[in-house]
Amino acid sequence: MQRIGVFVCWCGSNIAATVDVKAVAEALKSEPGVVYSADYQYMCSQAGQDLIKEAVKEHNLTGIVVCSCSPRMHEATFRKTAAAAGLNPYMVEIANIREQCSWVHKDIPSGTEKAIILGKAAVAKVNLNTPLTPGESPVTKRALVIGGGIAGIQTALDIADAGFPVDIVEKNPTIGGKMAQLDKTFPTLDCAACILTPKMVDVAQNDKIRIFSYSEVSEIKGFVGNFDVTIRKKARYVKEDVCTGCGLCVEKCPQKKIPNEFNLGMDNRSAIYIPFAQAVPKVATIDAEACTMLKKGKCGLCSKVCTAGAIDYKQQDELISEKYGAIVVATGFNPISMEKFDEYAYSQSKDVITSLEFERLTNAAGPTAGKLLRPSDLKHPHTIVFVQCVGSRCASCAEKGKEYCSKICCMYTAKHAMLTRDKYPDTDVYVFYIDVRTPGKNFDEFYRRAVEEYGVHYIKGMVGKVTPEGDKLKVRASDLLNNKQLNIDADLVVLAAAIEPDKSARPLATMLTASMDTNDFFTEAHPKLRPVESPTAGVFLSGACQGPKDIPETVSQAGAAASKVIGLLAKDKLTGNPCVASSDELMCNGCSSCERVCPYGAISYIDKEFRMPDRTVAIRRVASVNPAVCQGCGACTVACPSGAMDLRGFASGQIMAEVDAICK
Amino acid sequence: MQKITRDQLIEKAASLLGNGTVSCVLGWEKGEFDYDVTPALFETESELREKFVFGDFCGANLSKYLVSKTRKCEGRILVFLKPCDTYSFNQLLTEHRFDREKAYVVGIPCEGMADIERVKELCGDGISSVTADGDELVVTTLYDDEPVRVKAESVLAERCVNCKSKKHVAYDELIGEDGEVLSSARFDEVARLEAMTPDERFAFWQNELSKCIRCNACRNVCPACTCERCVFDNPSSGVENKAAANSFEEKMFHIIRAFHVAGRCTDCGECSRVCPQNIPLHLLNRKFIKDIDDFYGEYQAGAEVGSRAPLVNYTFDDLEPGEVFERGGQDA
Amino acid sequence: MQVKEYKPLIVAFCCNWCSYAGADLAGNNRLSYPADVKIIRVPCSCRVNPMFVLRAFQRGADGVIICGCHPGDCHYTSGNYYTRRRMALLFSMLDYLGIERDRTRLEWVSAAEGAKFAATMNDFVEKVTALGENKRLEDLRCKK
Amino acid sequence: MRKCSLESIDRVFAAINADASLYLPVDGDDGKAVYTKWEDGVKWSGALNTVRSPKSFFFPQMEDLVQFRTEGKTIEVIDPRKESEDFVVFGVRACDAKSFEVLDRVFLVDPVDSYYASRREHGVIVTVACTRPVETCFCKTFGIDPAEPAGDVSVWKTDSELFWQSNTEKGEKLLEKLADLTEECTDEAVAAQKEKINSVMSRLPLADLKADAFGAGKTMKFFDAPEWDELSESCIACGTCTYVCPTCQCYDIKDFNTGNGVIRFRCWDSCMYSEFTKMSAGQPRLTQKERFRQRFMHKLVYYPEKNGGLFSCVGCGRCLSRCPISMNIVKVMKTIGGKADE
Repeated sequence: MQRIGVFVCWCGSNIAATVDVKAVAEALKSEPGVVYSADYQYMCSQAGQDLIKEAVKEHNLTGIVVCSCSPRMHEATFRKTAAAAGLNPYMVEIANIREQCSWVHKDIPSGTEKAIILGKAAVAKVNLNTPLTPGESPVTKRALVIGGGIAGIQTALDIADAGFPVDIVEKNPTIGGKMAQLDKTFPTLDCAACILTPKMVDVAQNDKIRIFSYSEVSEIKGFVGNFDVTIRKKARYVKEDVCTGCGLCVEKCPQKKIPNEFNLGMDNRSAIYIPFAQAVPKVATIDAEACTMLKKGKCGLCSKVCTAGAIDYKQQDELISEKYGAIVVATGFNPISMEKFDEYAYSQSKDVITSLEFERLTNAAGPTAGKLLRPSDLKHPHTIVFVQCVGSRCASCAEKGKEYCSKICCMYTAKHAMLTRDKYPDTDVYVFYIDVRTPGKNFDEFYRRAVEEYGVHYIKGMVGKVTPEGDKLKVRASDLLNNKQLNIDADLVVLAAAIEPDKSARPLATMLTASMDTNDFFTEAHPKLRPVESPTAGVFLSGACQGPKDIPETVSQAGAAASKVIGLLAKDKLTGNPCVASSDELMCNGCSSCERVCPYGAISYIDKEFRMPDRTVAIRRVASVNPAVCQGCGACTVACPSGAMDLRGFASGQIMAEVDAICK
Repeated sequence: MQKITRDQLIEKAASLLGNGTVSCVLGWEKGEFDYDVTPALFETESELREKFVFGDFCGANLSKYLVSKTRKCEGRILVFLKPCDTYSFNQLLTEHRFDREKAYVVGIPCEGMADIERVKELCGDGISSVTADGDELVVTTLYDDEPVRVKAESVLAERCVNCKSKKHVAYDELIGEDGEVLSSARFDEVARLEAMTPDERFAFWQNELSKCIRCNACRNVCPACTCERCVFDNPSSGVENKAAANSFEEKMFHIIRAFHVAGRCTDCGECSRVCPQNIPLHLLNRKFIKDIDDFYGEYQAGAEVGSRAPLVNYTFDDLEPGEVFERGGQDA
Repeated sequence: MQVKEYKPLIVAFCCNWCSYAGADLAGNNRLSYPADVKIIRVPCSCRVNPMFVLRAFQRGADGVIICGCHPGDCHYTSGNYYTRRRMALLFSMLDYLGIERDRTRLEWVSAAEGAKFAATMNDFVEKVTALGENKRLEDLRCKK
Repeated sequence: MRKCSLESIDRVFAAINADASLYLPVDGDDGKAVYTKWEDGVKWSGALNTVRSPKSFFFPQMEDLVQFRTEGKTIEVIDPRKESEDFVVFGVRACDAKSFEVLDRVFLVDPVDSYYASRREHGVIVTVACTRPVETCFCKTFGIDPAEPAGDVSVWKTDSELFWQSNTEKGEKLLEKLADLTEECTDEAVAAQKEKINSVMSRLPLADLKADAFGAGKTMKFFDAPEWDELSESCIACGTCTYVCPTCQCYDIKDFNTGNGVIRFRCWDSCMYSEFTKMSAGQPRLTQKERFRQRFMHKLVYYPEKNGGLFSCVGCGRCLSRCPISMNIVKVMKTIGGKADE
């Protein structure tokens, strides 16, 4: 049986004017468990707190009920008071008789009556309270960044800058991501490589940063501060530490007909390749699917020409296990496939291209060495039609595209149009749009320049059909503002394809037990207040994996994610919230209902041996809650059919006791 | 009349026992009469030949037995499952209630099972024998000299009249041909109740639930009720009770029972089959199923292993409880 | 003899982060609502077990209202979505058993919506008062 | 012996009901007979028997024993019993009538269960001889004659008449009240009726079932029989058999916290439940096999041992027709009894 002290606060006249505080104290005195009851003008004042402390000592109190203002106001205060008096701080309950009583009710009898009932509910709850102690867990001071695009690079650099070691896992042979494929960047038009490659070099040279390129995360266990991650380093058949990146092997490789991913298949590469000149790490990789030596055991030319002796045809995938305190997801995006948009003739004509392909066509390191030439006949195009929102904002065609706005297309199309007009003034450029969206610093000015200074024809309306005819592309479109149909004979059509999260994100989310939205973008812990954190503690979001983003936004989010990681890694120990769920293993069925509703992935399952009531021994699957990860929402407690799952501090018994007290 | 015979099943079971694929067989054992069939575990071929039975009264859903029997038996258990039973089987797997590898499912077709109560209604009390003959049952009683013939379909159990599927959703092998998912009228009765006035609904359920003797047959037979310890047996759950003290506790038990299996209930109908008081318990479960289908899109528990039950799932634009009421029906 | 005015007993479950704060804000702004409403603080609306709702009716409540963060604003990201499904089904089942619809409600009240909290409570109390005493889900043993 | 015409039955019922509540089997909306309070227009069911046994008239499924009311820190103890009203249960069959003897031997021996005793005192049992036994009947196994039912008053029904015979003082009083509605008669028609019933009884499928193998002193013979394993295999541990059984008499005593005090009540319990008689150290029977065995051993061995050989099964057949998985005492007797003789 508890020994409970009740402390009724007047809050000056805030409570005392509408609630007869003496009557409340008197009434609660006769509640079961209550051994002491008092009222005081300002319970939260030093004198009030002293009153509580003295009463705890004098009456050997095991629990405290404070009838006062909202617990959101002073629960923490009175918990500290209790702790100072030697009581467990979680033995304190607050009856909110100010905000939810004296301030909203006018007459004293009903206010007093309600205050007594709220007090009784708090007493009933404290009777069932148990001392709670927050758990502690150590923090591994190393971060993992998954994805080596600009988001991952920036996050890694910022974390390393703060002195913590970081590993980047990149599935491609080089870091750099999408930004490495871009030509210029809006709205300042500086060259992407000029601003990105120095950062890539910084990463390579930073002794706090390790790059696992051509690698994937294959398993994640553990929780915030203590992740155990297995990284699969795929065999590239080239010893990374030996290869000098001289490129001789690439030159000599006889197998040269492999579509070059870096240039989106618009030219070819060899079976052994370095994606681009500034690749980091600048190490060759053998494409096992294409290499004659690996496939048929004949050739071996690269090995012969490699003076460093870096080629190793027997190389195997390597599994690396590492512990991390924090994980940053920076898996980025991809343009969606255009196969469902055949009205634009993407599959029929080489001269219908996506905007990313356009980037490569205008990039000095691209397949045309930066000259804007049509892919079909390498002629200079004179009429170019840009189509906006291909697959974006498809509210009514969700099965084809995406319902959301891809956000970056308006700006890069303005950039493409402007650059085309700048370099090739003889070119007519049309842009078909639904809306032009330019929120961002200097964005609208940029777009206006494209229209006003560069004479790009912006037409509000959608392109209905593109038909290849001879060496022209017949573009049928509507001009909504002038309400007329347009027929344009274009040389090149550029589609602003919607972007979607990288395909690797979904399986990664499963491994991380991080939540995703229906579009496979990672969900943030709070859309406004915690935008760079996943609801899964210790998992942070950087860049377009969370939603479509341009480079400035990506970089700022990357920095924000890094600062959150740094904040976490700076701690030696994590103190948990003791009000977490826990499962009674004897009652647990292992049905997984709780796991499915847990937004934090705090629940896992273990096979445990039980002595069953019938004297047999059975191995049963039971839920186990990681208190370091659980945030205490209680979703699992209701999902659990057997009632094995309960929430400390808000136990079913406690809540029902409150219900009973209120209703009696 | 079932399309497959006892002998076919015995042959199958005997061969699987013989070649060591399984170590025992979960099936049905004949009783004192022609209709009181008991689920049983058979370990040898001779046991099978002596006691195994299959026919129009093998309604019992054997899937739930796998939870306890797989813990007990060393080897693999052969279990004969009718199409509707396979849904329960999958649902149990979804909830990790036993190891799939420990069960060897032989799917058997089902033409619908007879309800002995309906037979008695049509043929009178004092049944001395019931045998199948084509699509008829031949019934003899203690009081009629001539046997009575009734169409098998006229004595089908309610759940079989409204059969939802003749398709097996899980099996290691099938005997006979697999059927299709059917469109049934199983929600008609729920809709009829929904169309009543609240007073009528209240009176209906007050009357039905007052019959409850809290024998727990509905719970204990239910393949979705496999809790190691039920909240109603657990003094610390706050709802524990052994008998209903009044109409509140009657409702409480049945609401919570149905709610705990909502989204997990495959509508196998065992609860209503076993209720000694003939309470139409399936109408509570079906109400949840119907609501889930209406509110969140059609969902058949057990159709797929691992599917996410509607109550542990959500979409951003689910109906609000208030909107549910706006959709129609009468309020009190 | 004067007939005693009927006062309903209302149990309100409020999530700590939005609705409980909304109720506090109603207090800060002195927006009154009947004292018949008694609030129980829960971390999230998804902590509310249907058993609690039935328990309240058993013990003599005439109405039960659950308040949580607006969809999309849940402090725990998804708790209120589960609440919404659970309560939609529970309330529909109660309705199916002939229990008056206006005795149960689920409402989204943010921390900024003090006015909505007070208005919701006023409206709910009015509706429950109109229904009168809860007879269909009562446990006579718990009556005084 | 007295008789009345079947047509006058409603007047007879009205006369009985005039100063004691009359309960009798009435067909419910699902066609199943259930004991219902008689009122004008209520029709006596033609069914052989009710789904639930009449034991609840004397031993209700739930009854309050004592109430504690708390006010602050004080406790008031209240006896919730109200003096039981007189009542008549009409239409009880021979098997169920016998069940009262079984229950009496439990509740009316020292210490007397005053709750049960008071109801027994106030209740009058009118039995009716069976006319159409069914395949699940096996009362003869336990020496019960369905043509000669016990009770305060025994009634035989023919096609057109009812014959009344009182067996006790209470029964005598009841028949006195019906003197105007009945007339004195010989027992010829009844004798013919008895013969008819007995000829049907001999044709029943369970007519040959014998309980001879069981009874007092057989504990060691059956307790370790290996057949229990197999028999209990399919039991789903529900309480259906116990709750429809006219002789099962186990109950649990529990407290219900009303918020203003505690109501201490008792309610039926079932030895088939895993939580049955659970104590701080656990329950005495840990496996379903043990619990299953307990129920049948109690009916067939333990109870007779303590009660002069009286079995605590009356062969009403309710569990045969109601068990969800059709496992029942007949199957147990045949399996265990037969095997143990070998």
